[in-house]
Amino acid sequence: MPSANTKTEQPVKLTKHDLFQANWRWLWSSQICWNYERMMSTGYLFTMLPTLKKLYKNERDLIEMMKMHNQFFNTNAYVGGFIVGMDMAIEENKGRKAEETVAGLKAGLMGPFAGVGDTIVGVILPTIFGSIGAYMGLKGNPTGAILWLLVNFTVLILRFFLLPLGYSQGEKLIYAAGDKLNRITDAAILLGVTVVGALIPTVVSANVPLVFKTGKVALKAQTVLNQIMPSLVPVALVAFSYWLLGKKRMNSTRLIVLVLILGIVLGAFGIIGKS
Amino acid sequence: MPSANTKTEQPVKLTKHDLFQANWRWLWSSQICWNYERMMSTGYLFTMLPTLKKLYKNERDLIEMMKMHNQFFNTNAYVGGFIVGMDMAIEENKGRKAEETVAGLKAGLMGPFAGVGDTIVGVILPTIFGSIGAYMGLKGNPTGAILWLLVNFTVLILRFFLLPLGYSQGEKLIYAAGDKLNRITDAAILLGVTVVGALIPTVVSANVPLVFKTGKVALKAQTVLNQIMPSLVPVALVAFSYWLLGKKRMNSTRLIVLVLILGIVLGAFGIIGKS
Amino acid sequence: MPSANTKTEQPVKLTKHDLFQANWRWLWSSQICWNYERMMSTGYLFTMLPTLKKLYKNERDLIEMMKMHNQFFNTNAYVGGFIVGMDMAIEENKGRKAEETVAGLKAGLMGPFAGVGDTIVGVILPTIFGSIGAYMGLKGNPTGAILWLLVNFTVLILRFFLLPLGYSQGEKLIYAAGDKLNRITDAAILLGVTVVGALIPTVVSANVPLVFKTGKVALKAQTVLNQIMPSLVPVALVAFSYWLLGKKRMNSTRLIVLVLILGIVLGAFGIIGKS
Amino acid sequence: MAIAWWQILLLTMLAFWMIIDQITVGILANYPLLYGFIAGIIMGDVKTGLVVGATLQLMVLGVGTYGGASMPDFMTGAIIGTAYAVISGKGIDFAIGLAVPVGLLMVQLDVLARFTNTFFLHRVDRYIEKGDTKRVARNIVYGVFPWGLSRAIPVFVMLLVGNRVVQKIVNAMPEWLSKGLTAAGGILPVVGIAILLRFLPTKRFISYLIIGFLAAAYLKIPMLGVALLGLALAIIYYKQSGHPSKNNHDQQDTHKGGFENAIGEYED
Amino acid sequence: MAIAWWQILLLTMLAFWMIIDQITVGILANYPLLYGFIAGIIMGDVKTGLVVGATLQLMVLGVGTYGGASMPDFMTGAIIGTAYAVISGKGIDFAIGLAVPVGLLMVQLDVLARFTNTFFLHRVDRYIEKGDTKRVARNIVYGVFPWGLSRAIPVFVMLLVGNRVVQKIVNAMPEWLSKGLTAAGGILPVVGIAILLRFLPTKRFISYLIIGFLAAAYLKIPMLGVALLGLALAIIYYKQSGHPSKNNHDQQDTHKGGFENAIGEYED
Amino acid sequence: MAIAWWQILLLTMLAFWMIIDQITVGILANYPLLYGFIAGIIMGDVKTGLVVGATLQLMVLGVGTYGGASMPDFMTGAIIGTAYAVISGKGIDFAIGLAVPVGLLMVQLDVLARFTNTFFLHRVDRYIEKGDTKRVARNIVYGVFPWGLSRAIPVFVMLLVGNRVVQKIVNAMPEWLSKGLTAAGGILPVVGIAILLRFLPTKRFISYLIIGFLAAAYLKIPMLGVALLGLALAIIYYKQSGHPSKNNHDQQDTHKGGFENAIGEYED
Ligand SMILES: OC[C@H]1O[C@H](O)[C@@H](O)[C@@H](O)[C@@H]1O
Ligand SMILES: OC[C@H]1O[C@H](O)[C@@H](O)[C@@H](O)[C@@H]1O
Ligand SMILES: OC[C@H]1O[C@H](O)[C@@H](O)[C@@H](O)[C@@H]1O
Repeated sequence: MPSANTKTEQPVKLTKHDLFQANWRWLWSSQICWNYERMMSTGYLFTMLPTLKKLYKNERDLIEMMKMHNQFFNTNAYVGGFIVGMDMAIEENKGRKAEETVAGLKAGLMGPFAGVGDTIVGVILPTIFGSIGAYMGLKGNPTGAILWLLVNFTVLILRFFLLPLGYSQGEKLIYAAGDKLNRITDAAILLGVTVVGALIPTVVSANVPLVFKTGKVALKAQTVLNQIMPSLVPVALVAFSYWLLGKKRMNSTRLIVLVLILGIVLGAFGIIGKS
Repeated sequence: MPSANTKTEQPVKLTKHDLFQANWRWLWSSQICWNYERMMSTGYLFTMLPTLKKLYKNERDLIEMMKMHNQFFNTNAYVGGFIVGMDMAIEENKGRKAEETVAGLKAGLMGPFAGVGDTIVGVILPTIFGSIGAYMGLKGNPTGAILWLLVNFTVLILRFFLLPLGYSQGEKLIYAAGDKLNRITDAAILLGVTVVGALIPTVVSANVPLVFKTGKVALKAQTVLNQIMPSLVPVALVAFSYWLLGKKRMNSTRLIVLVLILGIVLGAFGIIGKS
Repeated sequence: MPSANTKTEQPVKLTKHDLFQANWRWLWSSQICWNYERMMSTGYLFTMLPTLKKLYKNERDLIEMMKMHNQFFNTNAYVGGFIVGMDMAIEENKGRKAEETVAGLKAGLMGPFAGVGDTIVGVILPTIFGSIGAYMGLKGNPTGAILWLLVNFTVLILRFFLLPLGYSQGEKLIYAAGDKLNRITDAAILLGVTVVGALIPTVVSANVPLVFKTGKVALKAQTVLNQIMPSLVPVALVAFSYWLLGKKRMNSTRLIVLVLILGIVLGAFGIIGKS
Repeated sequence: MAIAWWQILLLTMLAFWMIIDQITVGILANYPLLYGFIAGIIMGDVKTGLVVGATLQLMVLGVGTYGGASMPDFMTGAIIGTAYAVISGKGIDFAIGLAVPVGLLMVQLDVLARFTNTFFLHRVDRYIEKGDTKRVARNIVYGVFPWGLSRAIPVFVMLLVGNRVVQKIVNAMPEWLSKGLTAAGGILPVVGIAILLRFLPTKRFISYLIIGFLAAAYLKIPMLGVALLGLALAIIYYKQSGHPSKNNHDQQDTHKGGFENAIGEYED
Repeated sequence: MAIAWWQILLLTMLAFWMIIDQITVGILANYPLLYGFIAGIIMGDVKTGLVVGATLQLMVLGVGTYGGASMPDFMTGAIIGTAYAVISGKGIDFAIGLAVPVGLLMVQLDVLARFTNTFFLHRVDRYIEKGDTKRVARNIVYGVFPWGLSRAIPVFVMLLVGNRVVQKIVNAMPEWLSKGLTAAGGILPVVGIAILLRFLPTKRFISYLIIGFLAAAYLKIPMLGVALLGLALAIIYYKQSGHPSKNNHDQQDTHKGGFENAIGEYED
Repeated sequence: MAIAWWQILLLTMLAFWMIIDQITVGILANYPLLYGFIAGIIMGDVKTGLVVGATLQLMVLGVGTYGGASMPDFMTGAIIGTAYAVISGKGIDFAIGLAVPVGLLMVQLDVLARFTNTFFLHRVDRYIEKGDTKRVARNIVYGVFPWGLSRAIPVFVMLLVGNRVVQKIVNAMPEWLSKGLTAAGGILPVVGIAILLRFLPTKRFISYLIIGFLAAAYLKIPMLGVALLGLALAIIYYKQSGHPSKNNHDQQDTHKGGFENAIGEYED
């Protein structure tokens, strides 16, 4: 892709203040208008708004880029600033020409960052400090809770370094061979997919509490399912939802209603339980 | 391999009926003349016979192809129909020119299909339904046995879809780049080899029940062997048999006699036991 | 690399006796002047000395090659003879032209051979025969000890086959495509690195025995660390040492003193313990 | 003890802030322990707040809102539970018995809030078309209200009507419904994962999905371990997708390739 | 109770069908439970048949005839065991005590049948040379007799001579022999695996053999898990063995390559 | 029983040989069991020697001197322990109680010996420059003295002064020091591993470092298993780093490539 290396000299340069402002906006807005249809699209748009206004003086360009940035986006808010940073570096250097590259980058990286970010922020940190804090809290001792507050403050401060880091990485990548960005994105996706694969049995908790009895011998449905494969029900549910999402009239809003109803009905009849 | 893309227009076309007939024959004949020398070669030949007669009007061609199809072949009968289907598609389109391709395909796929098929049909299904059925049967309840019969009927019906599936896949592959078939075969072999690697410790059961005593301290031979590697004896036996099969005057018939004698002798002396 | 295939006909040929002599010297000298600065460099040089004198009649060549062979070298002495053998084959055929190749080969292979050799000779063999011998020894029975002596003699004899093996492999590689040697070295390094990765949690034993108490509820520091990752302390220590070794004024001598002091201090205060 | 008006006010504000905090700065995040702690301070009984919060915390360790799925709202549960435990003096078990069903019922309001914001999204679309960046920004910020009120209103009402009414409502919940809601809560993360998989090039990397699954389901490797494995595989992938001839040569200065590198130039 | 002649006939036919079923339609397959069930029906005591079959079934769960290796013939065991348990009225333990050694001894006849068919194979070879497709077909079908008779004859004889004689023969078997046969049964699958490995390009894929072994032997991953792992690795291999430049581009619609996609067109 | 002068002499020689054996022929290697055995023979009480050696052996199973790290010198410990157990007649526990601290203290002398040899290294450097191969060789061999004496002298002295003095010194060691030395012994292998990692192209193969770590730390696969895994991965790497088109063709004789095989000719 030879065009990838063609740098158009744009007079407009982003300053440190621009980066900080983006960081600040990302912090407060990324999920503020979260919705099932496009999840964090508005948050991303809100974050980029000042940058867009600065870079695209032509109104048509501005509108098109706003549209692009209001497409489906969803990632872990704690680490997503990195993607914004990369995006800013690329747009600063290549302007609207980079529209497709940026769309691809966002679509490619959001999943991996969600997987890894959710794991660290949603699983690892709370598991550690939550267990310390809860152990102490059960005795009425607030030390653990206060420690946790301090950790959360520290994490908050650390979040301010991710966007500039993304920005500087993005700058480097622009000068790198055109296909390096793709390879990095691919590698990141690979990591993300691996983590998502592990999320299925970890995060979804469902078993089949049915028990069949013949005389004294009882046969637990879950035991038979486990003989086939561990976490078979979660896998089946994910596969079913994935397949449904590919159907024409299905979208995330409808899917969530459907899964909710399904869960309540199957749960009420005792066919599915939380493991 | 440019020749792979050269399609010779052959007027003879295989019909749905031909596919069904092959399926039927494969079902009844695949192992009917099974023997240690070439295992399922005759079964394969019998299955292909009507197709061969239809395709090769020239008697020399017919004889050569019959010879080729009577070479060593062994796979899991439940899933092997798929290979027959691919073969039929290729021979229909390329005729005798495909002789070598077909021989390679058969040799390449029989192992993987054996590994995967034996696992599903020989290990997984009986483990599940066998345990359900046996649990119920111990109580004199025939439900599990009847359920199992129904499952077996279902599997029997499903087997009728595999050969046509193989046929349609085979047709697609003919038009694909010549090396795609090789890559698929390779990938299938890889899968098969992985499964066979796992079969060794799973299916071969042998340990060394010898115990050495010095005063009160007893040392179990198997404990020491386990410290080296789990399933060391099965691995050693497989390696030994594999090596033997490479010897000039050794064949499968002799090997089985040898292993039988070895097992009886070592077992009688208490050197090897079933774990 | 066409030059790799250019064999300079050198009149000097190494004899079986030369190989045996090298083996003998390697056996006795490889670690005899071991030191923290270059570890087994002198041992390697001493081993190669007769060969060098035979191959390099020109004094300058001899001195340069002695210098090269007195660079840092460290591997497992039991299996390191293989590397010497390969080296001898290459130097015999290419002379001083191979200086860089040999230096690369030595640097590349010493690690993997250390990892694999230490595992077999330092972990597996003593675990097996040590446990047999110790069990018997505890009862005052010398059989196990004597068995172990015999095993060690056998190992000693086997060591005499490794150098000639390396030599013949080295000879083959010279005629192979130039990049095969690199690929083999790389593959060997890969294996070595994998083993080293496993050595970290296996060989380094350190935990944090601190216990925090709040009323009756006690929280073990190690439990929290384990929730993050198993073997976290060993990993952190290795990473720290690795990083230190990259510092300008740090060398292995200083590092060992530092780790010694660190261990004594942290151990004395009960912060780190042997797990 | 009767609850004071300023306590109702503070707890309602805490509830409003609770969901905003989660989706922004993450100081109290979605951790029941911390809300029990703060509610305890407001109610003047830190210990009760901590114990209630800690108990609920242990029920949701590692539970999160992955991919937009809702989690049991034990944060609201901790606020209500602590408040009524202190008011009624009926102790921890009473608080937990109240907090858990409240938390489960609140899930429905989380879903509602996430629905409602779609309204603002479509307004944003309209103003983008007009190039009206101000109104674009403003409508995005409006999202704060569905979020905040979805927690503030129920907490305010529950504190106002008194625990007896709350408990009646909660007790009226039939067993099949609570079983159903529990099951639904267990499988809801499925949606987020399925959406993620749709937006990732899953088919292309299906192998790694399987490997991740095997690692967690069969080998019980915890998340960080799987992430490390994924990292290792990602690096291998990255190196291999580069120039094939490269593997052998980078960092190997001693090896000076001629012929092969010449070929390597045209590759990849 | 004495056995009726039609019962002997039916059980003999069942034994004949038993091996044919296994190698063709697989309705009763090689599952002792089902043969115990049918034999029970024939003998007019379903319950005994089921218990005998179930007991034997649990001994061979997941045991199969991989790569042409023989398995303990507990199917015949189930038939004989059920028949004599009903006739003698000596109960389940007696039946099992008879069925197990019978099943082990019958292994030798399975081996014999598999040997015998070589005879027909060589006749087929001859008729191929002559182009006589009819006789080719006919001789293949003849294989049905060695198979079927290898089971039918011994069952017929055993039912005819009476259980006392059968038991005497069985009891005469010395301990070393039964130990030896058991050990031999344990290691026989080795042959099938070795043959498979000879016909697979094992050396080329030795890595995956090791990986499969490690997964099963060290990590105790069950077969389906290993097959999933193999599938993941196979897909990776398939994608990588394509043209190397491909990895980066397929399915990435946002990325519009020029030169590389032009090449990519011919691939996959 | 009093120790004879020839016993002191023999044990001192054994101590000298002990470290030389380890770094050369490895007959007694670094195995306390064998030194206890030999010391027992010298002291005329094989059984005591064996038990002392065996006890110490069990404490260091699989412990080695990886990458130049020192291990507890329980070989010297076994010699001293056995000698004094026999002399004093105080039994095994006394011997172990003496051997363990002695072994830990001796670590410092191992470190010293490894330092000292640097002196000869620099002399070797000088003589290389002069091309004086004789002196090069001689100075390398001198390394035998720091090694041997580092064990021989302390053993000689300890046997000479008598066990009461030795024990006093040992007892004088405060608890913090013994705890500290134990901890230091546990983490010393870190140095060797770090040096190894510095000399390996670790960054390039970092993925495999992680994989090896995961296998051992998370999955508890023993060393040989990890080595097998590494072997499998190394073979895959080796095959892949060849020309990419190769994978599909080698060893597939049935497939007669034209163009690709022509290229393939130069490979492997
Ligand atoms: O999973 C990624 C991301 O999805 C949604 O946006 C929310 O559920 C977040 O909490 C989560 O981090
Ligand atoms: O292993 C493949 C295949 O080998 C032989 O043909 C028989 O043992 C079959 O039962 C088996 O499925
Ligand atoms: O680790 C490789 C190697 O390092 C040093 O040379 C010594 O500790 C040896 O015992 C060891 O084998």
